[in-house]
Amino acid sequence: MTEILQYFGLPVGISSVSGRIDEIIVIVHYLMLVLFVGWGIFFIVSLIKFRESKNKKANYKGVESHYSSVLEGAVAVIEIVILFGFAFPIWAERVNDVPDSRDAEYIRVIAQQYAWNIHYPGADGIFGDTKVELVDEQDNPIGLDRNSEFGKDDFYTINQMHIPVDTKIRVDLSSKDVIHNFKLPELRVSQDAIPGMTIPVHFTATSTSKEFLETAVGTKREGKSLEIACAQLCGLGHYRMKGYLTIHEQEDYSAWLEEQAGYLEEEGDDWGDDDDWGDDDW
Amino acid sequence: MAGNSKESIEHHIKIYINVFISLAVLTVVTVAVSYLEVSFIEAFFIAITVATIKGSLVLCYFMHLISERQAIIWLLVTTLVAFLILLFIPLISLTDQVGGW
Amino acid sequence: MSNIPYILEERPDTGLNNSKLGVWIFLASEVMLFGGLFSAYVFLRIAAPEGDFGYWGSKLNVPMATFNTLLLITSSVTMVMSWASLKLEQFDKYKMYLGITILCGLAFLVVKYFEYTSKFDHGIYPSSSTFMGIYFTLTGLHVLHIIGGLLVLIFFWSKQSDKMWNEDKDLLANRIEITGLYWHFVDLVWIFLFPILYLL
Amino acid sequence: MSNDHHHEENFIQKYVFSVDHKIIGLQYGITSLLFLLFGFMLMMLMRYQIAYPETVIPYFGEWLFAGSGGVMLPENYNTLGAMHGTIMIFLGVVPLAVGAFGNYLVPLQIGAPDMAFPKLNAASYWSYFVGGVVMMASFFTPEGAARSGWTSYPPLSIFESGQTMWLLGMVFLITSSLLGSMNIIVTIVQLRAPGLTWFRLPFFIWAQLVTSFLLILAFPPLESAAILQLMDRLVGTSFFLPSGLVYAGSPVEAYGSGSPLLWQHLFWFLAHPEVYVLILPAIGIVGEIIANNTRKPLWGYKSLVYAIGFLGFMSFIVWAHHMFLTGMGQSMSAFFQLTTMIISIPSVVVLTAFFISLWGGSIRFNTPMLFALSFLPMFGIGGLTGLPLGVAASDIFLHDTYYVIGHFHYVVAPGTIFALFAGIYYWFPKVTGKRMSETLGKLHFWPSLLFMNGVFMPMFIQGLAGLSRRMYDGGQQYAHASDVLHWNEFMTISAFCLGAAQIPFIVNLIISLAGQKSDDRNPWKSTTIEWSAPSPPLPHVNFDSSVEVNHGPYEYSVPGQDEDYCPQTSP
Repeated sequence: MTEILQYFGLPVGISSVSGRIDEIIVIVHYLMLVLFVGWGIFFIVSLIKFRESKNKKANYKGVESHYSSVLEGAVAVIEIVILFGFAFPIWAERVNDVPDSRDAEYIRVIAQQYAWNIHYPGADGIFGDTKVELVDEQDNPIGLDRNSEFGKDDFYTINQMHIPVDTKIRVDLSSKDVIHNFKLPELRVSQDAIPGMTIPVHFTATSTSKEFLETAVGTKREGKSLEIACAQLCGLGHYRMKGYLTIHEQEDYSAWLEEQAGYLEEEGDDWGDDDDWGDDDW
Repeated sequence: MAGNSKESIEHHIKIYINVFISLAVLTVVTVAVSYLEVSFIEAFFIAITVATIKGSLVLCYFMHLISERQAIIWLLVTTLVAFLILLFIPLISLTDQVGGW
Repeated sequence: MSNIPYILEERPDTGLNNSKLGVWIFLASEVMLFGGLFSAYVFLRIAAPEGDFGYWGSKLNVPMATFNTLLLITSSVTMVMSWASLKLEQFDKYKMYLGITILCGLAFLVVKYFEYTSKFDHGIYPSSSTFMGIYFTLTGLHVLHIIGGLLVLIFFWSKQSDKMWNEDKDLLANRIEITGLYWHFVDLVWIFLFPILYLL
Repeated sequence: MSNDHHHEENFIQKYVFSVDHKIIGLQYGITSLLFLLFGFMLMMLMRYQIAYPETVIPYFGEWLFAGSGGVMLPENYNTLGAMHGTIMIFLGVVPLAVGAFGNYLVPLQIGAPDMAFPKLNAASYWSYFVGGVVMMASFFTPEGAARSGWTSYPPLSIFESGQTMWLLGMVFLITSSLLGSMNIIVTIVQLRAPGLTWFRLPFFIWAQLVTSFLLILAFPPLESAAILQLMDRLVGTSFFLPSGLVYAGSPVEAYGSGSPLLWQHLFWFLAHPEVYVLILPAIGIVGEIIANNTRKPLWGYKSLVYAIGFLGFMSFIVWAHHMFLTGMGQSMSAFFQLTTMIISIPSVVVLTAFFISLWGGSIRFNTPMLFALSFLPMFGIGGLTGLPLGVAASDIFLHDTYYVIGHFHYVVAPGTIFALFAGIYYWFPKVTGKRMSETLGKLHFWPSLLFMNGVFMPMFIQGLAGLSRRMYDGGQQYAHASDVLHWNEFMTISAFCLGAAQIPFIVNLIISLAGQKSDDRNPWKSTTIEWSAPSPPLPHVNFDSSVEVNHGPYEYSVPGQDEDYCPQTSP
């Protein structure tokens, strides 16, 4: 039943929650449609039936039955069902069932004006310390302390997020400067990145980028892969604050991780090669 | 307010003096308590209670709320409700926040 | 405009005159104005590291603030006495009590001035800590209210009041009652500001 | 009603610094209509940029954006966005709905000679005027006007330029609203004509009363928030800044424990009731016009009154549904979803009552009625599309997309603004003693209806595609937007046509003003009290005979009477 909204622009959903979120969007739209069509029919019939030329004298009392209260009651009941049956459980799962690092691929995302810094913990699975004093927009945008206990094998990318398919992903979201919003439209993930706070987001992708691209063949979207969008006004470059999301098969993901670890050994702290700043026009 | 005759005003003046003395005493009390070694929670409740009593005295007697019309009382109750909403909902949101500060 | 009803006399079904209802509505909005700042204070206090507010709060001068509290309470009682004197048709007493009210208000400002400058002398500014920020904001807004009130009080203490007294005694009494409500409200705000800023 | 204190007034006293509620109402009306037009023009520039990103804007570009050869820059776009919102809401719709309609009609509809505090009334207008001047002046300062959105979320609003003037302007606008609404409440409570009991009040008066209470209680916290933000910007406090931030490559000095969320709470504590401030006067106007043009009482008058009272109260406890994505936990989100769903019920009650009012009527289709009728389905769309945004789970996807823009514009533009147009057409004969042209009115209505939907309907499609709002290039960067971007051109053309559709209205105003005056006090054969006054009502006293009320507000087509209406003042 969610396909109907895809005619109205909703992108194909490829995460474990997208089905349920689409479902609730559709249900609410059906409720809206029923109400609107109901009102609309009543409206048009009234206008035609009681136009001045046809009905010279108005009826002082008008409608005397109180079926409208039934309508209002019905709307209330449906809304309660939507809330308790669908909305609350989805939200509970979203905020309460955050997996910890053993159960999930653990990634940090640090938003800053017009770029997404993706911080991976490396082989030890634990993030090294980050410090404001170490922040250097050129060489160390997240202020990673290489000398801290777990910091040696950490690596980060800019605007390039890689995740494995069918695996729980936990993203700890924070921001360096202003409020951003980390949005993965196709995965139905969206969360504000608020300065001073670290907010966990979790999701599981259900198809790889490659599989997703195949669904887009023949549409206007053909050849355009997944992206990280910023969905909160964050300044002048808000419109071009775009990251790229690649969903790999598990083995490809492991290979990618190894490749990154390899760069770390070769080049030390220099990560310039892997940066992708999108349309680089500044 | 009701009763603006000479006698009632003179009666009021006595009340004003008494209220003034109570306010002064309560001020001294609340300052004295703050020098005692009490826990923050206790100090908080004492201070807020004393302030509420003082505030009520000013409201009821100086501002004549005690003999004021229903309409004014309702207006203030509505305002108080709005104020409590404004005070507590952001606070509760602090305790129900995903992720740390 | 002379044709507007219930400027002084009470409307029978509501039991109020216009200006009294008006000033209470105004005070309701003032409650929400300070309410927003109180809410911010509590929010920031809870979000702050433990003891931070208490530490900075201990830098404030409690004796000075206590004295200020007493000044405002005194000004409040003299305010209401000046209104009662008008009702008793004792115009000289009215002027005396109103004069004391004004003096207390001015003294409050002087004490506040010394409080502020001693903070600045010690290098403490609104930007020194969250507590100091909210302290200066709350007391600053309160001081603005005192200044506004004083201007009105001085107006009603000036020659203008003699003129009003001769022309329309009820109007003057009504104006003083309204001004009094505002002045008591400013006192009321201070009654809550004093413990939360200085004592806790 | 003697007027012995009045000596001859010169032009300035009479028309500029007037204390007559009618003149002040007209001042409000003219100023706010000009602001609406101006805000609309800002929007047209933005829509041009969205449809044809980074191209030279024809005719005006070289003049407006000289520094960039006629191409709009991101800072221009963000400024236009923030100022469009601010101007439309705080300088356009609220002053028109509350300042102009409230001021002009409230005393007339309750049979009062003026507002309770005429001088405060003038002060309210001039405070609004100063606020407007400050906002306008901010365009010409070196910093430029605000560019952090009308919501002014910190920390962006603290770092970005132009915000200080915005905050100062807001302080004036808030003061103006407070004075105005205080005046309206006292007027309604105190100055009702003899016999005008609470449940004989026209529905419009109830709407104004609830609106004024919302303004009184909800606006001051924004004023305190504005003061805090000013402190952050000017004095160096950090109420809204946490520690450890790095802005543009250098660490931000902040002593920590400030929170951007504090602003959002204080802001939305105002801004959600503000939505009802925008819509309630409109509902009031529509109720009046529907009762008059169906020639029958408003259906469920009492339940309508209770519904808007309940709406007003509930509007104070739904605000955090704007903040679902700020990391809100389960109980908070459940509470706010529940209150949001509860508040939808009285809205359904109001809309349903209006629809049922049509049944059994003798419906006349004049211009005010057309606007009022179209309000119903348009507001219906606006209200209904609020549902998926109020449910947190669907809001995850729709938050901050064009879906939101479509939703609230349906409420405010074809909703409120259509109702305000209806009001202008309806009460114009009372204000001037002249009628507006029906032909031009219909020429205004039908294209407006068409193009309004042309502008806003595609926004739902774009929103469902996940396209974010506030994008300088309209979202061209993003892959997920590629399916829906082609709508932009259509919407932009609709917007320009919508602009053109307002020309008949302006022409109509001018032609009608120059037209013949009629002696008919009550051209619509209406029941409410304002129609028993001369047109225009007498300066400072309004009525030429004493007003006494004997009937309810909507005694149309009373069985057994010859006339199909029975004025409230008739014996």
